[in-house]
Amino acid sequence: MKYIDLLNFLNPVHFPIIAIMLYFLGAFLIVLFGRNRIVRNCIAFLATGLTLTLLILLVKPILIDGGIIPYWMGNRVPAGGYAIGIALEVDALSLFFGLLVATAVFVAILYSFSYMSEDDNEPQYYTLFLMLAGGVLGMVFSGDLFNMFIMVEILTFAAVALTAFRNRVTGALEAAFKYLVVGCIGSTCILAGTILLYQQTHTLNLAQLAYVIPRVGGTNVTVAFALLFIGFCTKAFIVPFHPLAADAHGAAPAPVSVMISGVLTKSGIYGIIRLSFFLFQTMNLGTMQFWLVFLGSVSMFVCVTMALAQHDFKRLLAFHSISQIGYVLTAVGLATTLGASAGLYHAMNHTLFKGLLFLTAGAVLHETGTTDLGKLGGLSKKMPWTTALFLIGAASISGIPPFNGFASKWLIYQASYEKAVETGNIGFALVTICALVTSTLTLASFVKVTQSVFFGQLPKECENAKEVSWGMRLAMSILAILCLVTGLFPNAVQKLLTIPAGSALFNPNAYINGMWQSHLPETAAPAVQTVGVWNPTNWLILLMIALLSICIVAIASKYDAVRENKGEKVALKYSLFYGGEETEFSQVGGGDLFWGFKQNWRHYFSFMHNLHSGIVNDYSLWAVVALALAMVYALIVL
Amino acid sequence: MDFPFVKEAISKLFSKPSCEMYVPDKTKLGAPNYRGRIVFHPEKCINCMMCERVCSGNAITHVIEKTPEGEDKVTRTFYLGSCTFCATCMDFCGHGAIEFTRDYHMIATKEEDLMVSGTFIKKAPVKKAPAAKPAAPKPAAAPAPAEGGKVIKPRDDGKPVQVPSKCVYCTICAKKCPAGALNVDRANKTWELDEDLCVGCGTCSDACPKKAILMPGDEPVTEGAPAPAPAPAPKAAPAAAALIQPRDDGKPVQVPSKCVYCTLCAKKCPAGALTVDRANKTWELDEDLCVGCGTCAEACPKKAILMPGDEPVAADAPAAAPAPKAAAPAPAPKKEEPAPKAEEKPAEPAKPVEPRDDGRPVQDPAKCIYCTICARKCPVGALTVDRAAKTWELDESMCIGCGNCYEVCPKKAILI
Amino acid sequence: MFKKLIAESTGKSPWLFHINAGSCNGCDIELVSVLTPRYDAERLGFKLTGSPRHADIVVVTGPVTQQSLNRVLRSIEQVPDPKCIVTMGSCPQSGNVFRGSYSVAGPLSKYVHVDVDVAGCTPKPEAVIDGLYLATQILAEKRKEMKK
Amino acid sequence: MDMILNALKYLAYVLIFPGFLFCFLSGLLLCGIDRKLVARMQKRVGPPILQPFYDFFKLCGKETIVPAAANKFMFLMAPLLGLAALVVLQLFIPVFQFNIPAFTEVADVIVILYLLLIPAVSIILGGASTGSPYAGVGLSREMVTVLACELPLVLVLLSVGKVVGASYQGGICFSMTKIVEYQMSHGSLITHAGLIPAAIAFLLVIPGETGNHPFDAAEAETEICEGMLAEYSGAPLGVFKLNHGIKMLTMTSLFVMLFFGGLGSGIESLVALVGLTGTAAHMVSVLLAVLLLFLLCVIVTAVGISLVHAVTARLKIEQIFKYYWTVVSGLALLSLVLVWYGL
Amino acid sequence: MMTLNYIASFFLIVLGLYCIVVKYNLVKTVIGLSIMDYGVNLLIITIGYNPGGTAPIFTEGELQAASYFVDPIPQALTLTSIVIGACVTAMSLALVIKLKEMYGTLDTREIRRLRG
Repeated sequence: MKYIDLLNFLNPVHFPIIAIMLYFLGAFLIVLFGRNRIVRNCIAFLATGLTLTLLILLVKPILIDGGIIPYWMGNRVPAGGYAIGIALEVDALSLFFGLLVATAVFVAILYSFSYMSEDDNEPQYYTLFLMLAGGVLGMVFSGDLFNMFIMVEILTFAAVALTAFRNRVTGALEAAFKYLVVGCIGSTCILAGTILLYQQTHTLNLAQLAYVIPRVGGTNVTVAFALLFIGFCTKAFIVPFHPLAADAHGAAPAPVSVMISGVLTKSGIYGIIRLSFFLFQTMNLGTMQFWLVFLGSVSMFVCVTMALAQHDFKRLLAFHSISQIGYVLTAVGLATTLGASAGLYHAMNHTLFKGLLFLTAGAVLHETGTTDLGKLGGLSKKMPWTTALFLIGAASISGIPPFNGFASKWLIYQASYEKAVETGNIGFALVTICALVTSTLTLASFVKVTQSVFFGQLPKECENAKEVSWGMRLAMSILAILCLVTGLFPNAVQKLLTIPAGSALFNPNAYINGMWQSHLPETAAPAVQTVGVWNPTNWLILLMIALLSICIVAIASKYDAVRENKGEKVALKYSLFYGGEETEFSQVGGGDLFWGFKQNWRHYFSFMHNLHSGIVNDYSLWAVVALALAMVYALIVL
Repeated sequence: MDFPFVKEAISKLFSKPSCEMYVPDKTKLGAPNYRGRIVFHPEKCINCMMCERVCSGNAITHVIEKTPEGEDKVTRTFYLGSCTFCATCMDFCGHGAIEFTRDYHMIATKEEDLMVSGTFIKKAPVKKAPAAKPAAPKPAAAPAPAEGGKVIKPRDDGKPVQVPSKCVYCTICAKKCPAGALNVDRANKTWELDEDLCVGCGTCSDACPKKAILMPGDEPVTEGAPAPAPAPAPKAAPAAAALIQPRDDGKPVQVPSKCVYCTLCAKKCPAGALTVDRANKTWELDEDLCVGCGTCAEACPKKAILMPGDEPVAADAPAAAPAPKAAAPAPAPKKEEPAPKAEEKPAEPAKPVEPRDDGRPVQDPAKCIYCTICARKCPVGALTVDRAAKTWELDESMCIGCGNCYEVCPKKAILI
Repeated sequence: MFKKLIAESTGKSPWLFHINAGSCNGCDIELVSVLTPRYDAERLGFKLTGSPRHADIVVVTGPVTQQSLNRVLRSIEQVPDPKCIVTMGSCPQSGNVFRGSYSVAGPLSKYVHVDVDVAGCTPKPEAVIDGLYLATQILAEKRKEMKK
Repeated sequence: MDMILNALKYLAYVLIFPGFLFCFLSGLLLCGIDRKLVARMQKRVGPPILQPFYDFFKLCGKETIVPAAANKFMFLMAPLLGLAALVVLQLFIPVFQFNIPAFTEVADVIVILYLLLIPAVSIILGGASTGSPYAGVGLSREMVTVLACELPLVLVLLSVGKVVGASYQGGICFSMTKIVEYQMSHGSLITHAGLIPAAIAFLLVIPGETGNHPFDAAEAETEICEGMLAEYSGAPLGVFKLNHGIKMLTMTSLFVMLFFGGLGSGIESLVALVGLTGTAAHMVSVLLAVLLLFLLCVIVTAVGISLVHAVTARLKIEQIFKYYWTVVSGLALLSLVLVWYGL
Repeated sequence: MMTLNYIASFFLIVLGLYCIVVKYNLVKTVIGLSIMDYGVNLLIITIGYNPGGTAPIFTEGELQAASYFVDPIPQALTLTSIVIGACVTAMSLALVIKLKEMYGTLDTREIRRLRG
């Protein structure tokens, strides 16, 4: 139709579709030429790297200038008020999530190069991996509800297949099957919701839906909302779908875990945000805020307590993943600009630190062959890099300043408490308290991991462990540096990324306008203002000054004049004190820690343990009950 | 959760601390009767080894060197680092050569600091015995045995000699002998000394109720003389018709009017020949078992047992007449006088001592014989008894009111 | 100045680590009684610690049984220098009444250098304070030697 | 030139006055006073007040043994990290109206709450790096104690934020400076009826947060050999003991600033009354303020730490948790509800 | 007639869910998923159906404003959905085979190594 100018590819308008296609193309090419290892790695690297570059190039026009890029496949611009073609629309929110996806995928691919090198069926792995990435990116950029459904299905299949990829691992198949069943219930919900919306509005275009739905209404729409909401909750593994995530993470290879927690759950969150802020614009209703905040708070609390009771490294991380998603949902559900930007900030941080943690878990699994906390210990001497990187990740997720987890959590506290004071509703204050306590519980469970895996005593089985290869370390280091950077410059991050993205939530008309070139009145989101003060850079400088000066004083006074064990054999003096006993293996870790806490909560813990029965029927039942509840709630309040 | 003691803590904050502001001080001594650093008096030691034998911690050792003169130079060492401070050695030492002081400062940086030792030269048997000590008394003692037949002299090698005429074969000496060197058969009336075992400590001599064992330094005794006792007998005879006469077969006789049936005699009897029933007020002597050692008479607090040689006593009334000869006549007769009708009842002290109501003991001075048993048995060392000065003191701050003293007092002179 | 402060302080804050090497508990109780309000050794800076790594003075009670010998030696070895070893009561000095038993590994001085013996069975609390006081002086001297 | 002078000034702040030297002296002194008070309450004479100094210097003179199983860098750095974090934390707490804006405006109460975790984390890391099983048990208990203290602390801070925020835009206020400012004009927060339970709760949290008796299950020397410190010796141990002292100072001065921040309002007028003006007046009033703060800290220590220490026996770890999450949190929650509904 | 379709699709979806929730056999669970899928497909087709409409296939010029035909979009969606449904069935059956190999059973109550 149109003369294709090669240079035209450099127009940012094409970047989104190129980005998505790069992933799928890469997947396709690897099937064809993936036999050779180098070719395979090059293709994967190029596909992910180029995508990331393209998305970074989009930051300027979209996030900073506030533009919106619509893209009609095949240049099928809507005619007659109906959009028939397939559309992409990239606004600040989409791009924000897209960036997260691209970063996580890039790092995970880097990590996979060495991590997966000992597995067979490597080409299939990369194919599935890139399919998953493309699915998520496509879902995030899609301007079309049905395309979102298709992408959700693609990513669900890819995720299921990747979960079962190492099918000799205990529980991999089981987890995949459970995920498939409940995930399909969720997908079916999305499809049913989509079609109900279509029946009412006769369109599938998101922008058009966003324009039409508030003006149509009706029972069908309400039911559709509930169906879509539950469908996206399944993808985000919000309670009551969290056992699926736990099972899947436990069995999947580490980079896949990064994808599931850092990317796949984000797609669910994206869906929920798109649904409730744009399509239905329900988020100014107090009842819907309550619904989201309630779900988020329950998720963050239930999952963190579940995590405390776990004795498998990856399973524990999986529960934490959902707990952090609970934070995101809570913050977004507050429906204030501060809350939304805090939530998105936390979503970003979650991708970074959770990815880092899963990668370190993978490194441990790679070297020792197990992730059971009871069988590990004392790896810090064998794997100092991994330990340091893990500590950064753990500090980030537990909200230890100056890492990124603190910055976003702190904003969430501010946002929720501000909301509480604003509305005079003490319930939101309880959310603040819940969030703060959850944060400490998170710290507790990471102390447990630190002690059980990296410190404590080295068991015999782990003596052959050594530091992982440079490739893996590089991947982890990238994430660690990002954790630190995003934590140290929260203002810059907010200004550059989260506030534009967060403001987009409150300006659905801009989304509609961007797609349709219509001229609906746009509402500028209220400016973000925080009442608290926190300046991590200043604090860090102070800490560094203090630390340095203390170190200088210490070194001057021969603080480092220590006695160390020389030679291979451990002299009596340098052996550990076991109450006088000879060195013996008495690692304290795993489920033995935090008895004092668990003792007080034992009924709760045993109840939760029985609840998570591991039977797929039970989980399906939860899904059905959640669906029913959501429908009833939606019908009552909407 | 509650916080008890808050009030107490605040009040204590403003009161004087109850600390003993102890700083290391060499001059401080332990509590009375504290058994601290051992002091050894080598000059008193006779090297009987009793202490070494009874020491549970093997803390006592000795080294014997031969001096050029052929004497034994004995060095006895007490290693305080091994001592349990049980004082058994002190109790067993017949000569008071071991003393426990109240000095508790037994701090040492070297092992030698904890050694207490003393050196003495054991009297060589051949030379010393005749030369030094017995020489003097011998002339004085000489006249007595001259009258009798066979004179039994103490041996000069430091070992005991039996005086058969005095010996009642009560076996006490054999029982007491630390070395087990004596073998006494009561039935056959034999007394044998194992010369190899005997260490010449003199315990047997000290223990003998009849003074029938001679040690070096004792006066020789003339065999056959039936003790100087019988002589006074006729002197007492005319005093009253109903007199209770001592038996002449060497066995004891009870004076019912004096007897309080305290069973002390029965307890003390080495041969177990006495059966005393306090309830029924009976006093029976098994004639076959009795060895006539006289322990019962000595033990009797009321002097209600007559032995050969004692003066006869009026059966019904405690005679004032025998006063001049009675051993301790002073308090008893005076109190008995106003109540002559109380035939069977033993004398009660006129001025009864009331027991204290705080559970602590009270001494009955009338009964107390200052034997110090109570002081020794006191677990906390609260009692100080001085036999010589006849004082009995109770440290009330230390006394815990356990009643041990009451139980051990042979005279029931302590009231609780 | 720093060195001077250290030298000043060494004798003023002796921390004790107590090892029971098969003791009858008599000495153990007396050692605790040293810390009670009546004697209050804390006013001299004494403090009972739980780990040999913190200790300056190791107080050993009991006759050092075979079972405890290695454990005692290991614990003593783990005490950082300057350290001072104090035997409390007769048992660790000689074995006392348990001497010669098949289960007693003999006096402690056979294995390590003992700095101070506090004799007694059990020693009076005052005597314990005496001994510990002497130990602190030894400690200060040892610290001086260590510097050289 | 100006910049260099400024830099030197701030360095002096960090190293000398509200910073390292001040923390070192007053922290250890507070520790000594606490020990003395406890001893006196138990009718003992107690150690000399300078005893913590003796302890610290003695430990500096001792040999530092690094166990063969330990991670040396972590082992040695953990105490220093904790110390630095505490010193910086102390910079954030204003001394009545006198604060160094560059520092106190860096952080608010919630941040302080989180910064308080760093010393705990440092001791946990240090202990864990040795691999000792005692450290394992100890860190588990330490973590549970931190967890136990967190809930009441959060509730207290939220109540304070609500009360103070009433006079500021946004309705909540967590800034330390503003909280003190508010008290200068409205009177100390302790006079606010709704906050009295919160003050009591905070007072009860202090010993738990500092790991003092009876909430010292984490460092129970008789059962788990001082837990995380079991393998520490020499100077690092001394630094940990110093950290403990500084943490006491931090917690008590935080308490003073939160609830008695208004007491310092008279200082400046008092100094003016004497007739001093200019720099001299400022110096004198700062000195007075510091003295007043320290005095109040001592009183808080006496009531909140020493008295509690003297009259209780060590709690088991699950009792600590239960106690904080029921009794103390209940008090704090009561306060929040009272404050919420306008008392 | 349309109402019957709606009722049938609702019945199929509920039947599928019932099957998934209640039946403890893996194969039956897969059957339940398929039934649910068919229910949704039926729903889509029904929504797109206009009674009396012609097939939406027109050549150039045939299409007029008055043309009455069935909505083609839901039909396209249904095709996609059927394909996806087939994928689901294929994939889950593959997993069922592997599960049977590994666990030796098809009972969901025994396939629960991951729990708690």
